[in-house]
Amino acid sequence: MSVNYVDAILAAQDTLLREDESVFLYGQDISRFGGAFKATKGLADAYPGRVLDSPISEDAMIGVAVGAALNGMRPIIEMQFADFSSIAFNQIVNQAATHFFRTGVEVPITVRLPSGGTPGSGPFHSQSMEAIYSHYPGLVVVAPATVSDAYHMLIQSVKLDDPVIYCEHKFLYRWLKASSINGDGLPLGAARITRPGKHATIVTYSAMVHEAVRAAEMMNEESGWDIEVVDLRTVKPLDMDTVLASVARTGRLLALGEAYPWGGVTAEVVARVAAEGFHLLDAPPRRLNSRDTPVPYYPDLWASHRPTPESIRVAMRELLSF
Amino acid sequence: MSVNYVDAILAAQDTLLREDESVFLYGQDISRFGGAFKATKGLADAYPGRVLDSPISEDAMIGVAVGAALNGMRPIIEMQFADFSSIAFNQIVNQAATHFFRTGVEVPITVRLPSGGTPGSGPFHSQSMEAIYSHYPGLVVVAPATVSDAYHMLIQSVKLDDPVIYCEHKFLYRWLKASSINGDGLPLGAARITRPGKHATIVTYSAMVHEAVRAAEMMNEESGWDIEVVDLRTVKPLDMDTVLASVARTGRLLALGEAYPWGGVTAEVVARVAAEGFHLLDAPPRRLNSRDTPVPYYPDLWASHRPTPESIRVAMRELLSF
Amino acid sequence: MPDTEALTPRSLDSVRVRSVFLAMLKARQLETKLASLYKAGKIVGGVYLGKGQEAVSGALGAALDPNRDVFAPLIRDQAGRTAFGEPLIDCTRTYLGSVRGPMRGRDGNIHRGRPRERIIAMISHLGAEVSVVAGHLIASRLRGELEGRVGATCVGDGATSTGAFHEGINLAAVERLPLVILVANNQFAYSTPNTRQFACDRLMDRARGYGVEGHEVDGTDFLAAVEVVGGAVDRARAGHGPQMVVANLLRLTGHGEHDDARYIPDELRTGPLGRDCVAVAREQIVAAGYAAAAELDQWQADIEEEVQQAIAEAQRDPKPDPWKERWQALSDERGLFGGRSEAAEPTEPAESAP
Amino acid sequence: MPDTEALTPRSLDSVRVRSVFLAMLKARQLETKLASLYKAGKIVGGVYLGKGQEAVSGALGAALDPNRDVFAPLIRDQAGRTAFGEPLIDCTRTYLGSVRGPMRGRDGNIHRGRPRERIIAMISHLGAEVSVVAGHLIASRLRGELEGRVGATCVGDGATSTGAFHEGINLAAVERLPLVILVANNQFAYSTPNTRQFACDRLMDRARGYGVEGHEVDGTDFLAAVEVVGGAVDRARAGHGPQMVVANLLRLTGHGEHDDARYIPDELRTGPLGRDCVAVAREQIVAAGYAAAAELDQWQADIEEEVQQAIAEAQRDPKPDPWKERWQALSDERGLFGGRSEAAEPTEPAESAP
Ligand SMILES: Cc1ncc(C[n+]2csc(CCOP(=O)(O)OP(=O)(O)O)c2C)c(N)n1
Ligand SMILES: Cc1ncc(C[n+]2csc(CCOP(=O)(O)OP(=O)(O)O)c2C)c(N)n1
Ligand SMILES: [Mg+2]
Ligand SMILES: [Mg+2]
Repeated sequence: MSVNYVDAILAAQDTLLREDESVFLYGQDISRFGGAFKATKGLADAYPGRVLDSPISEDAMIGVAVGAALNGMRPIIEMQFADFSSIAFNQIVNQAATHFFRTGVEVPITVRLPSGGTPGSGPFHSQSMEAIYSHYPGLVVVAPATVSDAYHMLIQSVKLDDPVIYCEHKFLYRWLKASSINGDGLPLGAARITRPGKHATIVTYSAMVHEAVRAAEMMNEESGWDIEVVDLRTVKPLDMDTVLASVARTGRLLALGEAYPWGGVTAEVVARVAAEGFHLLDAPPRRLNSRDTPVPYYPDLWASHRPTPESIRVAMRELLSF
Repeated sequence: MSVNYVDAILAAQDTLLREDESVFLYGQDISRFGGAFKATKGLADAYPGRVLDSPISEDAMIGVAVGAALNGMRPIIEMQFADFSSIAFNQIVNQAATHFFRTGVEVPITVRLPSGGTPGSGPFHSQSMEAIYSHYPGLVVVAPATVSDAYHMLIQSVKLDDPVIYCEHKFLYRWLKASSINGDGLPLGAARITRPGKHATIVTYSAMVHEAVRAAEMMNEESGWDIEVVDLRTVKPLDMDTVLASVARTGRLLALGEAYPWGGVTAEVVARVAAEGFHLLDAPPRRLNSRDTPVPYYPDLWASHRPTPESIRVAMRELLSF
Repeated sequence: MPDTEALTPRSLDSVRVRSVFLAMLKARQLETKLASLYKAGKIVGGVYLGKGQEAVSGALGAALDPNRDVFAPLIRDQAGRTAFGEPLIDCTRTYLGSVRGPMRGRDGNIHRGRPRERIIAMISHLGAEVSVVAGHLIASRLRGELEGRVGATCVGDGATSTGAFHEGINLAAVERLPLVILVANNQFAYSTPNTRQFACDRLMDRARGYGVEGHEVDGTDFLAAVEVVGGAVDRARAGHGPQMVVANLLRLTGHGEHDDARYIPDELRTGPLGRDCVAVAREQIVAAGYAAAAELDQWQADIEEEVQQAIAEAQRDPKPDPWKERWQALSDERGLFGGRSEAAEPTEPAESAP
Repeated sequence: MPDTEALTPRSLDSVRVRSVFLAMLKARQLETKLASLYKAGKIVGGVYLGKGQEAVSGALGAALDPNRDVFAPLIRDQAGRTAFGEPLIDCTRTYLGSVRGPMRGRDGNIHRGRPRERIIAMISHLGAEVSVVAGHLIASRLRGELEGRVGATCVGDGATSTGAFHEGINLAAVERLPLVILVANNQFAYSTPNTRQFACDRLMDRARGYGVEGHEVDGTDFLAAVEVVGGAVDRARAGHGPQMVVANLLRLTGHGEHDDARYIPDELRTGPLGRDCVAVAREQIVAAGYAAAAELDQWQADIEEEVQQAIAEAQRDPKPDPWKERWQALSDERGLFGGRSEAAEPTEPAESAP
């Protein structure tokens, strides 16, 4: 028996609904239908009245979540695709994110964003929006890369008293499998060293963790390079302790992400390492992101819009040859 | 006779309306009323039918602009405050920004965002959203810091065939005056060295240019430091040539901005200097942004939420003492 | 479902009538002082008054039950807030930036609330509170506590053009929530007249399109306002689903106190919508015998005192000190980092509402 | 303004009737092939069909004038696109990622258009095109060219819940634009039934709330669809402002071809809304003598050929090559940098529509 990434998300919601009466689910087609990706399959029957179909009203969906949170609940909102959260942008960054600072009253909502590209999903069903939400004070933004993290981090997100943007990667849904869900006790906000190494550090998150590990394995086989891969897990706030400790060991940094290149996680990581760990760097830090265009539809274009093990290796070779 | 920053914006729109029949203005209260900040004062009478009041419908306002642009016009949209562009976020980043890449057809719209804080303006009338829009491929994002730039860059923005997010700083509207509007022939996309110096570089934009210059002058008087101030003018795309040339001369970099600290312009500048000009740096690059909270209402809080000449000098002293 | 479900005519409850008028007087008095403080430069940012809208706003606040209902007032709801039980000093403290106010200087003017006491603290973005109140009610329903509860919010004519308003009211209708939406049609959104805001004959025509009950009232007619708004709250409470009340009136001041409102034509000001609902109320109350003129004069004097005190106290209050401020937008950073950060929230606790 | 402005009954123009049906047949045939290609793994991403909605969609496309009107089709508008003049090969090229198609592999399936020829290329976000068409019409008005022009767009029942839809139609009403909005109420938004989407008795009730003329039609009744939709376009063109047409019907397939639509109850499928408008049309056309059965059979055969060719050609077309692609989201980077970048757009020019 194996469990995949989307199963873990389903299981986490099952656990949360079972253990906490204040949890409920709200989103488009999530009730009897089980959601566009089946991440809520069976929950409507198991928890009658607690898994609600919403109209196509993303702005109001987040408003509902905030109102319910102010009235003692811990709603989980499923956006059908991360891209459609652009409609809810105002409610997320201005209503939910500012509320605690303004009033001292917490807004424990979790917004699930099916993120990232898959072949053929095109410009409006492929976006990675973590940079957008991370920019705003008052939000926690997480992006699990493993089956177990998908489970535990969703549970931790819902338990947190602050609004959490939970970025789940659609490419990992069924592609990523584990034999079971394990816990390693890491809290939200802590990064993980996915692959220890000594010659250089790749700092990344979400689906790109797997591309980084693949590139690292290839480089190890090809030429004996030993690359460390750090999985940020939480992109806001960043676990700079783990990142800096890794760069201290390796002296070399590649920040890797699937999102658009201007700003974002890779810029923040590189800027902070440059500022806080300048003396640790033996070479200029590098970044690798998607190309600076919308995400294209055609699978071949899509595949080379985002970083690949090949483009990661090119970047790493330049980093290592410095 | 002197001309202030908001007069320059008014004058630019006057020029554009006069010289180009395809220009029209659309926004809330901009017609007879002349806009919340009087940036369109008198234009409705001077150009009958070409300065239109919109309903309170930011999403539709940008939709209208895109549709009109596809039908041969060059609309200028006034958001009443940058903060309300959060409602138009989807139309800006998904409709306008992607259109040229998807179809090969240009969308020459200009969105004016009255940006930045003023005393008492609070969490929802003070935001600086340049980082949000810069993240998205397909947008040009500008942020003039001077009266003349406010004029010329608005004209250049409207002439550009791509969507431009024009961030105008509300604090500068009436505070910043010039004897007349001068041109220095700089195109969009080019940064300017506002204050030449040799010991360190402050890279900044918009209202912070003036705080940086003030800090630099103080440091010069106090202790003879000679600080170079680079005004980015356009934040996407960045003029890295000018930035790197300055850092090459000074060896030290502070990236300064009024926006929220996670990601954004300062992260992008530092990350790119670290990557592209690592060897030019004699000290770790630094960043100074607003605090990581919503912009507070009370003037004393507001004043210390954003960088000040004092906090800039503290950062610079640390930078110089490295 | 008829748009204009006739509200059962009834002789209005005297306690209700008096409480609405008391809130109106307090609001009018307080706001007059706020305007002076603004002109004297004592308040920065802006001052936004409900002058001319006190009757409907107060009628709504008084019809709600502060012990169980949820209320999201908007820009021009000083009267409604007061009637609902928000202490006057919440207003003055917020305008003056006191750390003892509910917003502790972090937010100002009308952007205040006491979410724990079910007064939502509005954000500026118009229309955004409709769905928040809906969510609050859904939470009550999920816990089986919705019976007998009502949620209410106010919007202006301009806010009806927002997508947020539309999504919120539609969703409330789908869920058949006990939500009362009071649309104060004061003919203008800032400077923009109704003719540039919507094209239907009457905003009330929207109700049928959402499948909610609609009511229309002359907002300058005090007794009608108390009756129609109160009736809508009663119907929501009784399980008839969302209620949309459109009140026609005029804002008797600028959009904010910086605005001379020259764009409002004289015909409107001197016409029936230009009547001052406070003056109308006084006449109606005295005429119908709800209170004697002398008693109302006494109220006025007492209020003067109360308002003066709310201002004086807020002025004396400590103001936020950037050096002592906890610059932290997350509540839970401690939990997130296993104790690395330890500041507690808030530094200076806000006093709670009585 | 009456909601159900009676359209002048008239005997339908034979050319129009025939052209609508021809487009319907082409759409049905093409989409049937697309579904097969999807099942065979030849199309990635998804396939979204208009099966069951061809009558109203085709009626709209045929009522528009491709030489001056602007059209923003949505998910289920293959028939409308075809009737408006979009060549079939635009569809197959977009689904198959040909660089010769209007989207050149950069966008897929239904996200296509020819903005220069006034076919708007929809984004996925529902409701977003309403204001775009409004803006297009405003531009024509500003140039004094609006007279006689119409803009049209389609939405589903689900899209009426979006703020974008609301803001767009309201704005169009304020501007009194010649905009036709066709609401195809196929009873479901993906799996979500009308009962979870809106609470009004009929979506048509929204029209009055926006101050626009409303029309309702049985979307399975071909001749009624041609008449009502055509009539709405005529009224818009004649200066009666925005027109909202609500067509009741059923989607006769899944949301996309990945979806078995089990959530649609059998009663609906076998009830009057489950009628296949293409079959109904054929019967009506033959019965009324617009064409003989044999002629229609010949059309069917000719279309088969045409569709096969559109697919074969798109399959043979070059596909995008990441190495040759101009990875550039700005058109004007040259202007911006005074010539530093020099790539021209596009690398391989799309063929233009006939
Ligand atoms: C989404 C949004 N856009 C713009 C504004 C700026 N704004 C503040 S109040 C106002 C006018 C509101 O008019 P209305 O809703 O009629 O309320 P009134 O002020 O008349 O009470 C505007 C445009 C805003 N607050 N929110
Ligand atoms: C704003 C937005 N939210 C969610 C989606 C995802 N989505 C795509 S189609 C669809 C259902 C649309 O239903 P309807 O408008 O009735 O059109 P139909 O598919 O029935 O033709 C949904 C929810 C979207 N495209 N846009
Ligand atoms: Mg108003
Ligand atoms: Mg539908």
